[in-house]
Amino acid sequence: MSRLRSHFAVIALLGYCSSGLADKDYLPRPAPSEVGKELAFVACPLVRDTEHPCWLAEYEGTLYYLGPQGGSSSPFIAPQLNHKALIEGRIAASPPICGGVVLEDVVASVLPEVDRSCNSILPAEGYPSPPTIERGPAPTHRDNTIVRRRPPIEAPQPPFDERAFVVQFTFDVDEAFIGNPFHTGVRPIQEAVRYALASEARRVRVIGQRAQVKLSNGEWLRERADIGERRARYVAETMTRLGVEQRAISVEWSESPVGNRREDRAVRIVVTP
Amino acid sequence: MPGDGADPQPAQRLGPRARVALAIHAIVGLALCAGDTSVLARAGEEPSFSADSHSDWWEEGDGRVLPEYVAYPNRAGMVGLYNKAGVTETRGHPFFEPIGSNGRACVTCHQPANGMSVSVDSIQERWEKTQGKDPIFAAIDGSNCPSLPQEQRASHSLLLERGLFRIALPWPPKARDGSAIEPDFELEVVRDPTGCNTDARYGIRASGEVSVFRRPRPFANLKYVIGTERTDGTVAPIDRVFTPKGTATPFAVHPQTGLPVSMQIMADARHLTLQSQVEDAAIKHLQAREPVDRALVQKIVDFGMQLHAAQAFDHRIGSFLAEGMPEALGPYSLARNRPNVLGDNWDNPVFFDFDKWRVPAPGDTPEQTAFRQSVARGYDLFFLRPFYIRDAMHINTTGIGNPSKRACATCHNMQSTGMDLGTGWVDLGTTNLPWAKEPVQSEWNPNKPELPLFKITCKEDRPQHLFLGRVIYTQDPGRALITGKCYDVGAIVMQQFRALSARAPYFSNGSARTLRELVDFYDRRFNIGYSEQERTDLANFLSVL
Amino acid sequence: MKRPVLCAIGMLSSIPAFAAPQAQQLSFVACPIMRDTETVPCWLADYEGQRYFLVIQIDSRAKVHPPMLGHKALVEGVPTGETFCGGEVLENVRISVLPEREPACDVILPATAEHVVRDAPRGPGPRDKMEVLRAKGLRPPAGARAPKPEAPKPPYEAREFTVYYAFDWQLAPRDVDTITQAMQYAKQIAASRVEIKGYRASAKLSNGEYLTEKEFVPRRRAQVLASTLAEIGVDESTIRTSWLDEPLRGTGQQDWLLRKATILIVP
Amino acid sequence: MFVDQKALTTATRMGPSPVHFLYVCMLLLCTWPITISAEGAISFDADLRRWWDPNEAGRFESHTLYPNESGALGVVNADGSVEVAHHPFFRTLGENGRACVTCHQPADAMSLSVTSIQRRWEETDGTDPLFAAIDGSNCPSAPQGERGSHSLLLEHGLFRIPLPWPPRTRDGAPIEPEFTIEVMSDPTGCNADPRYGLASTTPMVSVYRRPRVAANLKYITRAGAPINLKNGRAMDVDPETGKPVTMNLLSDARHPTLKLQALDAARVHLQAKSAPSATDLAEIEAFLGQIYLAQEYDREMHDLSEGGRSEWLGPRAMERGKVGVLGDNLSTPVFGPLDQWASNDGMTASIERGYRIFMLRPFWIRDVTYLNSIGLGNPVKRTCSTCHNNMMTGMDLAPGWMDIGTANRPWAEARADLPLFKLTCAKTANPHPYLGRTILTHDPGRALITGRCVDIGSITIQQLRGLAARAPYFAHGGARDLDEVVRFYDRRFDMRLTEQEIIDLRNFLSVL
Repeated sequence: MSRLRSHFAVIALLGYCSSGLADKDYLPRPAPSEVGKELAFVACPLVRDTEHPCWLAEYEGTLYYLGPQGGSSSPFIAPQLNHKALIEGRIAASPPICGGVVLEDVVASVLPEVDRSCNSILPAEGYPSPPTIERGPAPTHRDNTIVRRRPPIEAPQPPFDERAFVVQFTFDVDEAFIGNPFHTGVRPIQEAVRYALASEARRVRVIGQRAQVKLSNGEWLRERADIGERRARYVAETMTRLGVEQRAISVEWSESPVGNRREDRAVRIVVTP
Repeated sequence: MPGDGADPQPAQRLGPRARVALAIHAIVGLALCAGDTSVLARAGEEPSFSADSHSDWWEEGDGRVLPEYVAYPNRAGMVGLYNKAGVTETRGHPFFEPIGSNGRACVTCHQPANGMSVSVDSIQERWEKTQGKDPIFAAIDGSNCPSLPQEQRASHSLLLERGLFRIALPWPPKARDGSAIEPDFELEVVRDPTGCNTDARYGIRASGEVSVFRRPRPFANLKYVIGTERTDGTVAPIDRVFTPKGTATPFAVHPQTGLPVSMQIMADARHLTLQSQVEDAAIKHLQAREPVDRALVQKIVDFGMQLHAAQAFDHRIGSFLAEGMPEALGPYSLARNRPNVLGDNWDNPVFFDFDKWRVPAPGDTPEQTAFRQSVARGYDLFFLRPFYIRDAMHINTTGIGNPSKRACATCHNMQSTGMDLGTGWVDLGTTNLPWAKEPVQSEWNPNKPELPLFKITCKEDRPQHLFLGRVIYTQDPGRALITGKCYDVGAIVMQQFRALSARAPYFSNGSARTLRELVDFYDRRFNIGYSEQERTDLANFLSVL
Repeated sequence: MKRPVLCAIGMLSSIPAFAAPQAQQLSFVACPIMRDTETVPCWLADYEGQRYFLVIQIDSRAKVHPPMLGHKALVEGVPTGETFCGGEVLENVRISVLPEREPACDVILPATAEHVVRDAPRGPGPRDKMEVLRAKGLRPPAGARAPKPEAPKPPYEAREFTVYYAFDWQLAPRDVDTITQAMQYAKQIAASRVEIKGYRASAKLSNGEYLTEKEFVPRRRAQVLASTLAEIGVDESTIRTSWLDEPLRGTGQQDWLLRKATILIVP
Repeated sequence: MFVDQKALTTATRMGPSPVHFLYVCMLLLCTWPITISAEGAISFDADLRRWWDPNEAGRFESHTLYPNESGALGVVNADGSVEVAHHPFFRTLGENGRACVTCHQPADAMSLSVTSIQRRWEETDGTDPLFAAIDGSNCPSAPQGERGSHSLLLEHGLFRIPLPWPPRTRDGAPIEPEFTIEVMSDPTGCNADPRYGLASTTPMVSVYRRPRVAANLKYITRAGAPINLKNGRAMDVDPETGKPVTMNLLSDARHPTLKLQALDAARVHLQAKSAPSATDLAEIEAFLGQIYLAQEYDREMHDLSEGGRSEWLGPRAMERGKVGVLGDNLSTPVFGPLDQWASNDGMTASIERGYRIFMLRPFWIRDVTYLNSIGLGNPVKRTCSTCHNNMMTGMDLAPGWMDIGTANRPWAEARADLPLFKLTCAKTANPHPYLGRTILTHDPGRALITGRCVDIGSITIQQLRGLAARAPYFAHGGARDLDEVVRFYDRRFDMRLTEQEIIDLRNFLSVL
């Protein structure tokens, strides 16, 4: 550790040198006026090889910190090299992490097509690991003998009314695949299935939505035209395989974007008992 | 395990002494005098023992006589040093005497037992023996930085663990006339574990010098390095104006004669002649307070030109000096053969042929036959087996395309040494990320990075590194520290493939501890997919050169 | 199988392999594609649904050097109607490796029995023995060396040398012989002035668009050439550099002739 | 000849002795098994053959040791010694003379090693039912009886697996695939064959794969979650119980249960004209469900099931072990707590270091479908145990198919002896997350079952048990020994392992 600290000292020292040696291209601290600003941009993600890696992306000359490497159930789902990502987040007031201005409430939507120009692993460059790591690169220290399962889906109780469930997706993604947050993604499908089975639903409407987003540069980015249909078909198929009768299910979708928010990239399941 | 010549399980290794005993026993059938491991022999004669009882290490002003031929043990067998000039009196000889101010002589870092380089094994032994007082550990470059507390092992870790000396080079670089070169890129220190690039006295800002860390190269077989037997520059080893590197770079010319020189000296080809290398080493490494007398410099150069080093004995096979050995083996082969012969062809194959070793020799044990055949297969792999050479600046830029389906011998093409005949600097990836070996950054791994890391940012209007672009992270910019060119970042001049068993670790940054690790680097770098047998064969082949 | 052989040989030796057809030159920017074969790989590129054969891997002596994966290439050449290695052969092909990296250019097609490259002058392994190559007509007979050009005699005249570049390149590795000749002439006549002028150009692509070299290119061509000439022995004090900022406009025919720098040697 | 177990463990430290003789026999001859009596005495029985022929009479003992180059494998028959004469696992069920045991040999960790295959060829001159034309040759239409026609089996231990194309759902309905298949090279001739190929009346894709270990199955066939968290899709269910399964059987998870696998194997590999009876299937399932195996002695003949590691090594540990435990953590590590492996002794110290690397040494895992694609990010800095996370077996607790590049170019070694397919994905499909829409592969793996582009080249992780007994490795048999396994990962993920680390990992794998 002491040697590690001395690296930081060196970097700090370099920071004070006025030579070209350590001048960074950016000053990674948000201007007070920027704090709280919502950002949405498409960029190649970058990963930094700190002891525990952190994820970054550059937009208009500024490097932003997105979050730490996590597990598949972490709040921040890391993006993918070899893919561009739509980054959405809000500039936080906190000090910079890993050399980047901190974004909070970040969603990184991995765009499905392969883009080999996204291929940068930055060296640690003396930065410490990001804070709030749930899980390091080595095996987790948490005690696995203590069962920490998510609460089970409770058996639905009557009275059974019409109920809606929302399945979230990342941008342009039509199933729980590359970078979809599972902890919010799949569970509503299971809940809907439980509810439909328990209430012996007459009708299950599966409504696929397509959304759009206004980027920080003013441009609009729309999801692919058939995304609503694909999402709906995926959810309907999964519900069928989990035991919901196919004839009860109606698959619907919207072809034009229904909204501009992250939440609009979704499938709504409406169960009518 | 047949053919498994370099079985690295420590438990199965004999101690060096035991092996030497074995080896010498095999040559002359005599028991070994304790403490004496050097064996003397004249060409074609039975070796005999020297009477005095010195260790393998040559101290400064040692005073021993260097015989015409001498052999020293190593893990694979013995390295042989053939001094074509004959018996040399070393007392008073400028190569052997401490001609600088720090007690070092040339021989300190160019040890006969280490193929005229110096191995980590020897360095470690010296530390133990002298508690770190040996002049090899001189603060100036035998420590991670002169400003560190010198009595601590940790301050010499790069030398002790990887055999690396600090090389301080002017930044920005200077042209040969001393004028400053405007580099094509910005250099930024992003990691400085030795502290020497940011040091108040030795750092780049304070001293105008960048510190990189490199292995010393063998001071032997030098006619292959300069491309001619003449050292006065009157013979141009190269009949061309431009190097074939795809960057339209001219060959540098000899300062006196104006004739092109080989540009193969040092990892970055910064010295055009052996003389200037010797002069510079006397100042930089031996800390001579004033330039060494020209006659003495010439004496050192002349001495070096007579030295031929190669593995000369394998503990499974016996002496390579015996009749009927493959042409490439042993130091006499290097003395006998011509420099500057292009070898990636069937007219003059790089290491001649090993056909004799494809079939059992009379009286061979099965183990011996297996080893010989393994070496012959290793040579075939080197010479014939194609793979995709890819993204290597100064190789894939020479007109063979990227990638190019070729064999090892495409680049390692100089007969007898496996250097590159056409100015051997190449970015193989040994010092540039992403390929350079970096310690895993993890709480579990106690080894933290030891080498500096530089960020290179190329200027918009300058030619970039074709395969790494405009932003490059590197442990050692290599040739680019001399030329200031982006496309030279990480380009390191290939070394000769001789006496390898005597001078581990390998690569200019000492990143391959063993020959297998050297092979594994290529296997990863070019996704070759060597089988376990092929890996063994290649390591065996390299071990006998 | 006759055609591949001819083709392979035609590419690299100076023997003109094809009679000049009256076809239109194609110019396009594409990712090169490499096809592995049992021997050396061949290089292809796709344009408008058609696959073109560019060159096989040989060595640095080859007349046309292969392109590079990891980079797009500007391909200029005349389609011949012949096919080889799964692509229509382009004659007089010029391949400019574009300097910026393009990681998406990363296709290696596997070797199949369908595509065979026979009698490549240089295989993936070591070069054949000279006698073998000579027997195949791939090397000049032993001892045959081009005579050295005679030293010029006074009165000397001004002579211009033209160095050609790949698109957007500042270095001219393929034209070092021209640079050498310029240096030799300047030294032989003890030139009083060596005037270097850098140019840039646009290439007219087959789709009608113009691709223009970067703004700094003419200046850099002149500067790099000047320092190279000085390094190889031309008296630095005699060298003058200038450059034309305006790009020369391509026509879609042999536009590579416009990507150049000139060296005027004045007695 | 009986020797004391304790004496065996110290064999290497002693001079010539009966024990030493045994050791030499084990290492050099490798022909006979050793049985261990209830009292723990080891018997070295020259009469028992190492190879099990179908319909052979004899007993399958409760605990048998089979020597291999790395020591000895232990096989435990937990329900006790059985007579095999009429046992459906050991009996011919079909037309071609094979039994289940033919390709699941106890000495080869209930799989099959190339060493055994080669020896069988020598001993029977290629007439063993093992070499049956249907899948024991490169193609049934190849001239049988010639070595060259069985080269994939003889050299890489590969059996031909013909799969219908387009794929079918479990109820037989065709699935519309997201990609087209083009055969780029067909060295076995079987994909272009008029009778067996893609253009035949029953179009089939032939791929070539190693048989998997039919033991330690309680870890593999337990109940699964309803949804596969890696792709958000519903898991396959056991048709008998309606409960989801783990989907970790076979390299492509095409069968949900052992019974259905046995049924299919009887039809395809044993060429049974009629399905085995329900009793037979139940008996096979019950038998395999209680077979446990693991390496029991290391190459220096240390008893691996002694001392601190006894809960993690050897077949008895497999029998006792808990199923379904996630092991990529320090409270229930994959092969037990690291301190229980601690050793200062040459070989065992190397094994311990190997285990530490497996558990603790991170590297950049990248471009792996179903690892990087499931929310961990690409790349992710993790260790071997991230994917090999099931305690005791080192499989993936979740459905374990991933594309690590053993089958897909550019990482797959160019194998001239295997078919090469070019798969082109429809524009409307989700592309393979790291290879895009045009993929060259020797084996599309899971995608041959699902028809989905993202599944191309994904192969289910195998258990890391009994490895020393069953080289070569990977589904395509491309790694001849454990060094080559380790070095595949070293190349694939640019791990930069040192020479010593490679040796340590190999030694570690050899004792599992």
